[in-house]
Amino acid sequence: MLLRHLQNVRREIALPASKRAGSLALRHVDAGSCNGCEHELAATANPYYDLQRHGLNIVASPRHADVLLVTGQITIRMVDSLRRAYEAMPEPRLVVALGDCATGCTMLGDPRQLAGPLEEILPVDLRIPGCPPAPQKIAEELLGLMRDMAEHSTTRRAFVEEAITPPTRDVEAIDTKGAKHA
Amino acid sequence: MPLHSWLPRAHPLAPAHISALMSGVMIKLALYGLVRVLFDWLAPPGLWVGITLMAVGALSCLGGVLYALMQHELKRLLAFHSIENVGIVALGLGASLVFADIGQPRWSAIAFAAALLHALNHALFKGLLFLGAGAFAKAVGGLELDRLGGLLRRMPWTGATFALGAMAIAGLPPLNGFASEWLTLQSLLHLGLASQMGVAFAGALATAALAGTAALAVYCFVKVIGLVLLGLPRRAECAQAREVPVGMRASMVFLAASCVALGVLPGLLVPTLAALGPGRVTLHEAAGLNIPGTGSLPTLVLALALVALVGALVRLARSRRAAPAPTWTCGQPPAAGLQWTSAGFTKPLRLVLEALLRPRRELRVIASSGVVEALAYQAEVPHLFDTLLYGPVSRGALRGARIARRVQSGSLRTYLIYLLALLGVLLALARTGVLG
Amino acid sequence: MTLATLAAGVVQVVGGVLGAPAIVGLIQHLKARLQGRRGPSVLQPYRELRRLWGKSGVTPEPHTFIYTVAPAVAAASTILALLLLPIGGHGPDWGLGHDALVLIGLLALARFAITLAAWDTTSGFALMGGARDLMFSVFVEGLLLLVLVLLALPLHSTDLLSMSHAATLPEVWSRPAHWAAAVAFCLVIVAETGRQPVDNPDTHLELTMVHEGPLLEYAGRELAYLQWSAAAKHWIMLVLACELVIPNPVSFAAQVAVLGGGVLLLSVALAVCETVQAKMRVLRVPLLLGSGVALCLLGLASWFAGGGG
Amino acid sequence: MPALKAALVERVTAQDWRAACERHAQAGGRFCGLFASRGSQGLQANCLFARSDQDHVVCAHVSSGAIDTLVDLFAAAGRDEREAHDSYGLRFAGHEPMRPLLDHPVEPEAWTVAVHGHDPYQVAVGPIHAGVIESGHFRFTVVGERILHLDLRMFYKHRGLQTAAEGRPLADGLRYAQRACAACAVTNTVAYAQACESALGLAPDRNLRRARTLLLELERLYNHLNDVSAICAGVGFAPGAMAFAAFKERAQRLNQRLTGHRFLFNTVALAAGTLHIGQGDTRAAREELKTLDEEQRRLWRELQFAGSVQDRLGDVGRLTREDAVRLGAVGPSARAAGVHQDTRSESPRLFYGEFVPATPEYASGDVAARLDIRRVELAHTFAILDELLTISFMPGGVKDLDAPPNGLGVGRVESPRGETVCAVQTDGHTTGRLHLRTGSYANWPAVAHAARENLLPDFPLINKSFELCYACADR
Repeated sequence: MLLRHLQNVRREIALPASKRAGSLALRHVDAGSCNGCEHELAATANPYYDLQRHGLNIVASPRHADVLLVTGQITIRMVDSLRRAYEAMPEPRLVVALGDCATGCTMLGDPRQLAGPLEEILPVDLRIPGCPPAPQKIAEELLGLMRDMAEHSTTRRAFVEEAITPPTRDVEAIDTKGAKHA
Repeated sequence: MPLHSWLPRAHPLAPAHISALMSGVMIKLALYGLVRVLFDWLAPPGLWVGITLMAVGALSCLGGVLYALMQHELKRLLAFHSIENVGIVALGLGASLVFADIGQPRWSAIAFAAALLHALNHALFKGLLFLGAGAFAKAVGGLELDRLGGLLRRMPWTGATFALGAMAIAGLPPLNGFASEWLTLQSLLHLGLASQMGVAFAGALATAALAGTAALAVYCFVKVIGLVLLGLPRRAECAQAREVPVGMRASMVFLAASCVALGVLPGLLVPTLAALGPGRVTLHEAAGLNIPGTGSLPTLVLALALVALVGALVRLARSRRAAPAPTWTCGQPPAAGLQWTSAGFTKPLRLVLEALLRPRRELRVIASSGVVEALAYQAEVPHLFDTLLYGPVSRGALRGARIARRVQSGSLRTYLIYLLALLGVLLALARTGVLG
Repeated sequence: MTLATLAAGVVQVVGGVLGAPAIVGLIQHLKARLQGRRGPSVLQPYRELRRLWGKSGVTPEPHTFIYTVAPAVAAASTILALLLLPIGGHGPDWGLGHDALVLIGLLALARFAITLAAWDTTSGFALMGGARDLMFSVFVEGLLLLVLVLLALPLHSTDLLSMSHAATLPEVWSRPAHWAAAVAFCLVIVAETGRQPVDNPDTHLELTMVHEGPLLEYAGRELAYLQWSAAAKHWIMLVLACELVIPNPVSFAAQVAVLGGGVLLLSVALAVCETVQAKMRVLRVPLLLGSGVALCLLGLASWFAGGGG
Repeated sequence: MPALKAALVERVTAQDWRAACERHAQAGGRFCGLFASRGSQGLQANCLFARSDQDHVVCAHVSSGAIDTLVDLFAAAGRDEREAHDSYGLRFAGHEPMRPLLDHPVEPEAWTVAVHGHDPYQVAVGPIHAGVIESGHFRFTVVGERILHLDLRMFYKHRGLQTAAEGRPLADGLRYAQRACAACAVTNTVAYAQACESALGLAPDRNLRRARTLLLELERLYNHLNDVSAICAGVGFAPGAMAFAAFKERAQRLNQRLTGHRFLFNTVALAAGTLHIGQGDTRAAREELKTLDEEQRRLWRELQFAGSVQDRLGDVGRLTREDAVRLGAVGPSARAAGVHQDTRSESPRLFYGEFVPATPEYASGDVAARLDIRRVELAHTFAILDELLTISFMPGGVKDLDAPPNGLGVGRVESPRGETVCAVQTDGHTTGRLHLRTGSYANWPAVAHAARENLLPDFPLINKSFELCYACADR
């Protein structure tokens, strides 16, 4: 009965097969979002979008990931963890800013608690705007990223680049930066 | 098994090389006595003796490894493994007797050879492990498992040979423990194929017990290697540990080499051992073990293939590596307080076997004014034979009459009944075997 | 060496080394379909392996050579285990023999290497998964040996080739002992391949992991080894089921056909089973396996009741 | 349904603070949060009590920087006091040890409960979790699989929204309240709007009350569907998870059609209504909700008969009624433990009529009960929505309440996770202090308590059965 219901759901939605499936492993970090981007990112797994059919998977460890998906305004309490996640990833590694907060369009909050926009902390390769971006939009953008990586393997941050040391800044400096943005 | 209680207590007290001797020789002396009595003087001793020996063996190998798993002190843990291994030897000897009785002299000889080979192997790897333990004790002081760690980097020789010994005792291919356990398992398995129902049941149960024992031994030595050799040092002495002198290292390397040699070439020894057995059967001599009725164990090829493949795969995987980064801990800075303890690693099993092991645990909340200040946790796995058998007896000697009330109240009783019932079942099985 | 043996060797290598990921892909795809999704293609695991092959490794701290060697040991022992498998009742002698216990020993070695690597990096989640895996293995190995006893009964041999031959005997299905072994072996398959209800291969939650836990610290090619090994374990278990448990025709070609069909069918069964069942509580799993032990003993009793001895 | 009254403010001295709070509790007041604020005369401690007829606020000026603790009277005050201590430097005499909440010291001793003994060690999870989960840190003290104690470290997502709102026009505050959490955006903004309106002596008219009720129930609908999906995923039952995820998607698409936003953003305004839904749209929405309701009812039967699912739920993560009351748990989790409280039944500013709180079949307080309460509440929500959507929606407004503006307003709204309390101190037409205590904030201690003595692999399930937001607890 439940399975039959799901078969009906599948037939109703009738998603087309993925034209050019590939393989891309995503790791999500919530650096201070309002939970909206998380809900929409999780929604990309439901039968209406089924991101998995393109070979896009959310993985359990940054060690397994190609892409770091960052959501939210970067808070001072999350900035170190965010850097650790990036450092834990094998190369090549990309950073995607998901949603208006992460892309730096919204700075709402107490500047003393925020560490500044994502691009000042990690090199951002793709920005997905929206508050929050719709699942369809997320799916399209990530799919585009995967195809770009497959087509121009040169645009990958290549092996040869030695381990990227993220810019180190102390908390005081971040505070004043944050204040400017607010 | 029930008479072993002195062993785990004696081992930690004795110095390492004495321990090595104790497990290597003293236990073997007892076994020698047993073999003499059963195979020479009483021969043929009858089916029930073989079955009983197997029952005792199964009980002591499962019990030994189970309690070994719960230990916190390295030498005590190794001592419990001696009980386990003697149990395995007893299983082999028992199987040999049973085979002799049901008219399969060939398998009787193989089982006998298996038992002797395992006894020899045990002397080698247990000696190696005790020497290693001694080296660690010398380097860092204590052998509390939860207070060691990270010693493989500081003591590469001792560490590597100790790890090898652990692999051998855990019965992993291509080392000697695997060869003798394979032989023993094959004999028990073929006992399970016997045409007498009682014998077949005994064989099948013993096979399952030994398989479980082998898996438990792997579990246990993953824990031991992990706690002692790997991870971060858990106290300052471990971080500054020094490798032991060459003499000690040499003896360990020698024992380790013997473990490898006997693992790779057991076939050179097994026919000789089999010829010593009751049937005086001669087996075909080869590097590996090629026994009809099995798929054969070509130890040499297996070992070579493993080494070659591992080497090739490691080479292939040697790609560029990202910059060193601490172990991923969900974005937290790594901290020593997060290292696992011995009890933690074995907890899943302890929870599963709660009814059997009867761990005692207690959690107290220390709170005043509505804020929880601290919690206090206490737990231990009592040694059933101590608490159920020797405890009451010694207490009984002191307190006479009160013991009757003790035994009647509470859970002790149920467990005595379980043990008695188990014994009864085994005896019944043996009887049906006799009749069948 | 006969033609059949040669062909069996080819299937061993090609099916095991190259075909195994397709089983995982098929299960993944079917599960997605059953869940109302379109799902990834059957070939997805290959794409993932290729992606991992192109990635760099990582250097966790602390680690020793054990971390580096463990994936290779796991993959190597899995490869050797592949070569022991009978295919259609045949199998070339690679010099490794065809012993059932050697196969189990090799799988134990792989497990040992992976769980030991968990201690090496001190990753708590790896240890958690490792501890659970080892706990299950105690019961799985006991059960597996009992199944082997039952399967070895007809021809009195633990040689996988003769056990496979026993499955071609005409009276195989009329023996309750064989039925008991078949059911118990299903439990072994589920436990060994890390499928629901024993383990949830799709989980992203570290706290609930069993088999995925020890993989968390690996990246790049080493991770590819481990993922391949996990896939190859599916192949090993399913081939064993087809060769030893499913009644087989006598001719080699027909047996290979049964093997192919059987692997497909069992993959479908695994996918369906995993979809309709929730994961079990971790501590209930030994109970499940224990019921398999009881079943095996009943099977053994039935063997004697039927005068099979 | 109580009559509409503005909150009653009682100002006491620091010495009388504790006695006054005790008096309120004895008079039947339900403790609903405590917060510090900085007024013209220095630090001020404020404690909120809900009574059946009216909200009460006890305010005390703190001149010495310290005030008596309430933590032994109300365990739920513990977190509030820690936050007040960290963000305002207010000290609480008798609250020992005062563990930091906002501050994140490195040493675990500083913020976790010490567990003495040989075997226990800690397992740390987060702040970055595997999967798509918000950031928060769980420090389990365990022996192997068994959880002895759980310490939560939150505020990783603390964006300082409350302090950022200070000094800005009252209408601006809506943005901050909305941004606190997307999944509770309507609840938070309605609570904020109610607080402001209460402080200004205004009351919503019928249209506005209807519109806000509709939005709140739409929010509850997609959240509850999401929670069911999450619980199914927690036990590894993918078909259930996917089916309910699809329902949630449909509910969110309905939100989009009715209000132009999947999360109902920017639908609540201060002292005014913006929602305009014509007859045709309401009819279509009713139809859609009807089919959704029928389908989800059918699937509930499936869930109840799926033995392997039910097997996982019983007796896991149990929260007793006493603990729920003591820890100040609210919402579905408290009702699943047998606490008969739902703010919807005491919301004169909304359109709930004679609402009766839902009760589960067995108020056993475990995961099974928390799943079941959602089934019951979903039925209520569908019924309320159906009723509301029979007529079209016109923008509403406010009318004057015959109470003078008193500078402090309280709004209480039932969110999908429990009672959200918003207190606003006005400073003319700007915000003086915004305090938002959401249902999630109140429930987190209950999660930590319910996790005790359970197995580690069951924790994700327990956590998901509460399904709290981190964002609205951290703000």
